[in-house]
Amino acid sequence: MFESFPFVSVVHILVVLVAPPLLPGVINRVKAIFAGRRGQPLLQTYYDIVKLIRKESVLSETTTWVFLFGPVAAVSTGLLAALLVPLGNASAPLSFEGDLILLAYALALGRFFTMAAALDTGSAFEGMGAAREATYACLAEPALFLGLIAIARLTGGLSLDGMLGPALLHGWSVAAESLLLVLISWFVVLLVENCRIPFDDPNTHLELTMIHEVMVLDHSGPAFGMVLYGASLKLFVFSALVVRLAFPVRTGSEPLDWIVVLAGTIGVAVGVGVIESTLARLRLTSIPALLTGAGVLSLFGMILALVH
Amino acid sequence: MIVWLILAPLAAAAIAMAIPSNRFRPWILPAAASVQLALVARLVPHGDPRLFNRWLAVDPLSRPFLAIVGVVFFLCSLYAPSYLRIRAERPNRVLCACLLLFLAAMNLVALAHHLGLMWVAAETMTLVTIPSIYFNHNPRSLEAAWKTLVLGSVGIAMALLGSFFLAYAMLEGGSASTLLIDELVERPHTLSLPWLRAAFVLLVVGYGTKMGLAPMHTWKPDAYGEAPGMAGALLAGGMTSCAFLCVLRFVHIARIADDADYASRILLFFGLLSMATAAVYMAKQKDIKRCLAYSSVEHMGMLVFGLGIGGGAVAGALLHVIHNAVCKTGMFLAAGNIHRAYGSKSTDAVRGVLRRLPASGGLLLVGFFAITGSPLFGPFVSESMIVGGAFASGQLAAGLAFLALMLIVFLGMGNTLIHCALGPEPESANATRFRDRIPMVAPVAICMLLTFALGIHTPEFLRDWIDGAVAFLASGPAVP
Amino acid sequence: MTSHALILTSGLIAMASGFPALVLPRSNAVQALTSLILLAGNAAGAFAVRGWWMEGPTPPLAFPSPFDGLSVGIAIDGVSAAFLVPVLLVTSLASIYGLGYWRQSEHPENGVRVGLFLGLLSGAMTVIVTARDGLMFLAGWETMAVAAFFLVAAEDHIRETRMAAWLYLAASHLATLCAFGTFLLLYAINGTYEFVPIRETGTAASTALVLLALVGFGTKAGIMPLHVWLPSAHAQAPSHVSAVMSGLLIKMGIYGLVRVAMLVPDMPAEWGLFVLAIGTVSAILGVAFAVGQHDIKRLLAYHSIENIGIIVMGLGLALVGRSVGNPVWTLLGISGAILHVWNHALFKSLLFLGAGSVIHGAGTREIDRLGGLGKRMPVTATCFLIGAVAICGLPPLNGFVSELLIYIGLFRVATGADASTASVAALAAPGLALVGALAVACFVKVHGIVFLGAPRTPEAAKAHESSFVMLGPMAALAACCVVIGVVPLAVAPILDVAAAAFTGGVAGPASLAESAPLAAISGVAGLFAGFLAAGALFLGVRGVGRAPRSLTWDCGYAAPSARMQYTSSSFAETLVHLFSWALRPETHRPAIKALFPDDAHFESHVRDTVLEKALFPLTRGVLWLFSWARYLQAGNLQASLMYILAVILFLLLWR
Amino acid sequence: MVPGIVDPCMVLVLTLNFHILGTPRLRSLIFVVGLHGALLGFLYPVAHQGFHAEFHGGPAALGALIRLGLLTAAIVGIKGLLIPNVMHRAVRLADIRPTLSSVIGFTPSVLLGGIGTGAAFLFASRLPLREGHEHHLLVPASLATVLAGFLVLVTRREALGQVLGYIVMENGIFVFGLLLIDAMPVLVELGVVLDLFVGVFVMIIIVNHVSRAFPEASTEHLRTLRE
Repeated sequence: MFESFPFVSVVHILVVLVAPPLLPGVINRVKAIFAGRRGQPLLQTYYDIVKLIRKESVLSETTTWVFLFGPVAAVSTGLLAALLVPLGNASAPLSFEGDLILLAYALALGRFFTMAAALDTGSAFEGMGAAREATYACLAEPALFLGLIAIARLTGGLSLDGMLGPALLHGWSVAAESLLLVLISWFVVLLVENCRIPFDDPNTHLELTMIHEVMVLDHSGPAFGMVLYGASLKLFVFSALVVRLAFPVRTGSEPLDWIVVLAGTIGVAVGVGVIESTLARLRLTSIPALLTGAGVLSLFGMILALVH
Repeated sequence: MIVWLILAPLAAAAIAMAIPSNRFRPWILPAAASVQLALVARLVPHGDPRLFNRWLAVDPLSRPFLAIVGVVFFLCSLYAPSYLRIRAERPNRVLCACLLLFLAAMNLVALAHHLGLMWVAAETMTLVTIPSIYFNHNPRSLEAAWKTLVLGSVGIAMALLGSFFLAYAMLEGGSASTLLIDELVERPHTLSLPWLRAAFVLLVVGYGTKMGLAPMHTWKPDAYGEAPGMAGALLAGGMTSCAFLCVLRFVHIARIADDADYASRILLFFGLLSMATAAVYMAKQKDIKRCLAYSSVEHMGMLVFGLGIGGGAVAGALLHVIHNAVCKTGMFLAAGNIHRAYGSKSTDAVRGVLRRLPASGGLLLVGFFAITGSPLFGPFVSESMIVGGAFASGQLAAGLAFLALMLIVFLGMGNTLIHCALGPEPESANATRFRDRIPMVAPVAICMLLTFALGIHTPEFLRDWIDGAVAFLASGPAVP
Repeated sequence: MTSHALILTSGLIAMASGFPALVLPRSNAVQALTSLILLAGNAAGAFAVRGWWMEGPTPPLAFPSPFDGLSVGIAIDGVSAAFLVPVLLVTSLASIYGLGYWRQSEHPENGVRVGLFLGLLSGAMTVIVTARDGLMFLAGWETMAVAAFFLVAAEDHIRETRMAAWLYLAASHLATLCAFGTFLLLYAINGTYEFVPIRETGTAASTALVLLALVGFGTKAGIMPLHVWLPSAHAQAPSHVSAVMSGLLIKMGIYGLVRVAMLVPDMPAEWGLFVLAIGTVSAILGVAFAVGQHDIKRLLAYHSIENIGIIVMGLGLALVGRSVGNPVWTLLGISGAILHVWNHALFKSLLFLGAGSVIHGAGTREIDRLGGLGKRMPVTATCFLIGAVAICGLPPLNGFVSELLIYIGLFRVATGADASTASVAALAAPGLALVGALAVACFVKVHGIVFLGAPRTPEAAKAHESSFVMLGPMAALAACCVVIGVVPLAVAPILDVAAAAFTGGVAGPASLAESAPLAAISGVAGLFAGFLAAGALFLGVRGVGRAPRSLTWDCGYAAPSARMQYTSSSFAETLVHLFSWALRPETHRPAIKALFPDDAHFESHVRDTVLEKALFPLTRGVLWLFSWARYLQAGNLQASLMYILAVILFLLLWR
Repeated sequence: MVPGIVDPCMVLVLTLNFHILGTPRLRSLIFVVGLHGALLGFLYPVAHQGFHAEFHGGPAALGALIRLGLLTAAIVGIKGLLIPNVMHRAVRLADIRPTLSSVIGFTPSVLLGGIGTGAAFLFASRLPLREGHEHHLLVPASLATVLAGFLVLVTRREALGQVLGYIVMENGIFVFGLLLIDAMPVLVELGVVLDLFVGVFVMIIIVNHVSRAFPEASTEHLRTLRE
């Protein structure tokens, strides 16, 4: 019954629309457990978004339309990216040769406008956040692409469907070490792209040290709600990518495949939560070194894939 | 008939000596030049039977050179009256007479069909240029005249010794000794190789001194720098070309004697050395005219380089004689105008030429682009034939070296000229009231137009001349 | 009139466009006439291209050459047409823009000169891309080079401009001589200057030919480390000239490379990989240098180096594909390269025109002295934003399409080739990703600091929007960026034809529409537009646009001043630091000695490393060596005589 | 076939070379250079074998005899008398210092001249010479004289000294010309002499100017035009 394309797509779209805000809740719950607290409800992010949408907003005097375009672009690109990543057994709603590049560039577009919106306020802090976001993205991007090349080389596919599908299973069987390196690297990329510890502490109270949170300081009301939603979408996309890379197995039962992927993303969120609870934030100056390390891991992974 | 090419300027020189008015005397120059042009137009296309026991003749090799001498002298003579009008403070009797004698001597070099006569003419050419270099009668021009005279005379002495060696090579080779070109070409000769080679070295050094090949070039920047722009133009356009004709004659003989490879080696050596020397001394050159002088050294190097390469490059070298002469003449005249307008030829004072002298400055820039080998201009055509000849004959390294040296020369020359041309005018006190005026810009413009026209299209007759000259250079007695 | 004759006429009209103004009185009307003639010429060119498209290949137009028995020719082929389109479009728009930006009444000294040489430059480029032989090509090439020199030197009363113009000219002559050498070698090998492929490769002559072409055309194109002339020339030229130079002139270098690649069909694959590698390096370093700039035009100039690098990557990919006989790689590479030529011509001209508008309105090129211009110059800001998004290669604009083609090609090589070939592509693709991310950083910086936030200086606060003649061309270019980005299939046919011309019909590649997801891009763009509209509608419904206004939140400090905003230098600081091994940033720190220091001053610059650390020292060294040679000619007659003696003795003894 | 008197004369020429190289006194130098020229002028008819043939040939040779005599007189007159006289006048009128100076000193000049002469002999011995020329001193003496003239040109600081060096060099070339008298048409010979005359004459005019512009007439002053 999942064979018919539109239905799968509808499921995919529904999952993409609904599931993402769950992940921050999971992370926070894990952190609370580690801290010995009860913590927020799992669905706190949903409540926050709903509340924000109903609130009035205040805008800075310096801003222009670009400021409001930032959240819109972030959500739109996040949705676009989410439609490109295969989740269940069937292909993603949007799938074509080279869609992996669209994925990366769509997210970059979202980043572009998020940063532009930050600069639109004229605040030194938000500018600082934008600068950091831009800088770390420069280091994360090659790591992502090196991984993509390794996977493409092992699977021979040029669309995410092909690359993260059963062919990858074969890849794991012949070059597991390569894919393992890529997996680690991508997990680091996930952390930095979503501004998690050790790169950024979403809960910090000092604007000077923030990255993502400081960029959205001036947003309020519905726009801020979109920002939160966009951020969770991005986390969801990366989690799904990592899950599909780590677990390309097909169970044969299609509902089970969906459950596996969703459970996997929650598992990733748990992992992020564990890391946030056990690691400290890095000094800003040593972040590039860690990211470069991730890039080198991916590079090794790619070289292994090449010589294989 | 062709003897008039020599007699007419001599007569004009006599008249110039006789005319008392400093103001009207210079007009004898354009008159003589017109006669020259008419004679050239009349004689050159047909050639003329040998005269005086075949000592004088218009042969395929001399045709382009007679034409160059005519054109260059004509353009300079157009410039001369206005120039001398400005320089009314200096008597010009000797200058006018000497320029006309110079014309006669250049014609004689081109016409001489006897190596000894050619040598005499070349020596005369040196001597009569001295007064024009000394025209300004100041210590600097005196120094320049002295150096030119001594170096020129030493060079010409070496050429004489070389001619003797050549004659001895014939004696030693057992053939009847002759310096008549016709006999050399017609009859087979066996020449003694060591003497021939020594002769060739001495002759190239000797006439190369007149051409201004490095390392015999040292007189050139001094003379060109201190002489009036017009005289510099005549030296660079006329005399050096005639000296190249002399070298051509000996290369012809070396080919006849079947020793072309040795000659090529010597010529390539001088060619590349001259270009390199020019490149070195043009860097950071602060004097416009000296810069042009080194450019002349460079182009003389190109000529012998092309000759040394052989093949299609020879035609290129012959064509380049014409292109270089025309373009260089215009540049020297333009530089003369700039010198007049700024009272200086140093880049320290000469700034913003395009603002003060838009026509002269612009034309000088055109000349600069042309002479450095920009496509669209004559020199490009000939240079491409030279380098193309080098590549076609497999001399890849020589061709690439040629291109590299062209680049360095461009950088050096451009650094001097471009920075003079651009920028605001200086507020120096020594600015003169001279500005562009039609009689002194028109000859420059004609030169540049000719250069441009020659770059777009090589006229049929010129092509014939070059082909004829190349064929003549390849001609010789049948090998027994 | 055949289309070949028409295109030549078009070039000649363009070249002649500035000459009437030389004799007419100097006025804005005459300047408009100059533009009008240029437009007429370009319109003729457009008709010629259209005619060629309709009638298909016809024999070239031939003329006698200045050389013996040779003829030179003009013709349009697929590659020519692909380069002609941007040439005709961008020169026209730049000329119109110039009417507002460089008004004769505001620039009485050089208005005519700029018009004259802009026309020459335009016509010369038309000639270059349609020349069918080395001589015609070189004629156009030199006209272009010299015209551009005078354009760069338009404001020659400024010292920096003179230096920039001279540096440009020097580099340009290197390029000309190399091109000269290339075609002479072609002549030596083929016996003709006509563009006939060389059949034997691997000889010294053919190797030299390719190397000379790479250096010469690479210099013109501005491939790192041959780019030294590019930043200062682009910065000092009038902005519409910069637009033409960056958009078109440097592409002539690319055209030369493509043409020479077509002349040497049997290149080994290693050369293609080499080209791919230098393209990647050029792209990465170009954008890295761009990040560190705080002069908006210098910054854009370094982005030209980056984009040229991307184009060269595409070319390298095509060469690899051609060598190994894979038509799809070839197709993706060459069409990616050519489409990026178009795209770069469009968005980079747009950005330079935008920068010109900023300079015109606010009077400075220093990014850090601007700010908040988006409110006072909304159209300029929007157009610039479109250009910025496009140049970063972000969807749904045109830059994404060409980069996508190259990416897919690289991924195909990385997945399909043997390990050694694949490794180059496998490093190039992440390199391109790095370039993209850096470009995003850089253009967020430029757009954010210049147009967003609050004005940093009174001049910026008083900036005015430009006139319609300046905004119109920008809007047109922005529209082109959007159209190509959203409907790439529209340009696929001409890219197919260009690719077929590139391969010379050998193993004619499949069509681009089949080899790349061009239709999908349109679909995605539509979807994305829907998302954006929905989001905007949502915010609109919620009345966010009419929300009350307040101060920017600044951590409780309620008196933010415009000077407290982040600057471009601070924005780029970390990235500059990361690339300091190449950028060698220069900082001037205040020396703080007392407890309460006086006013302090801090500056940082990213100068051109190749120029400052390699070329200038090299030049100084060479000049130092040359200065020793001056002792040989210290005016001493005896010494001169000795040289004569020495050379005679040397030659007599030299066997 | 070269008459026997030529070789002793060549020895004399070589000796004079050394004197020219070694003397700092201007007057003596002018005199010796004149002597040098005159000596060669006298050798001219001696070396002219063609003339001997014609002379024994009969009365038709009378014209040739007159021509030869005039030419000899011209050479001797110009080189031996006119040029020294003009130079002496120049020295007197321009008040030129009566001693010369050398860049490298006079003893090294002579030494170098000696080395040069040796080299000339060596070089000449390796050149193929025509039958009858092998054992004669003409070729080495010519080369040695050219070298000596060059040495004077290169080492003397004073302008007049350089003029004299130039004349010596020309004389050396003339010596070589003696080998070729038969082969060379008279016109060229005349050209040699005339050019020598005109060249030196112009040089002397310039020297006069130089000495007026720069006292001492030393070329050390002529060094403003330089790189």
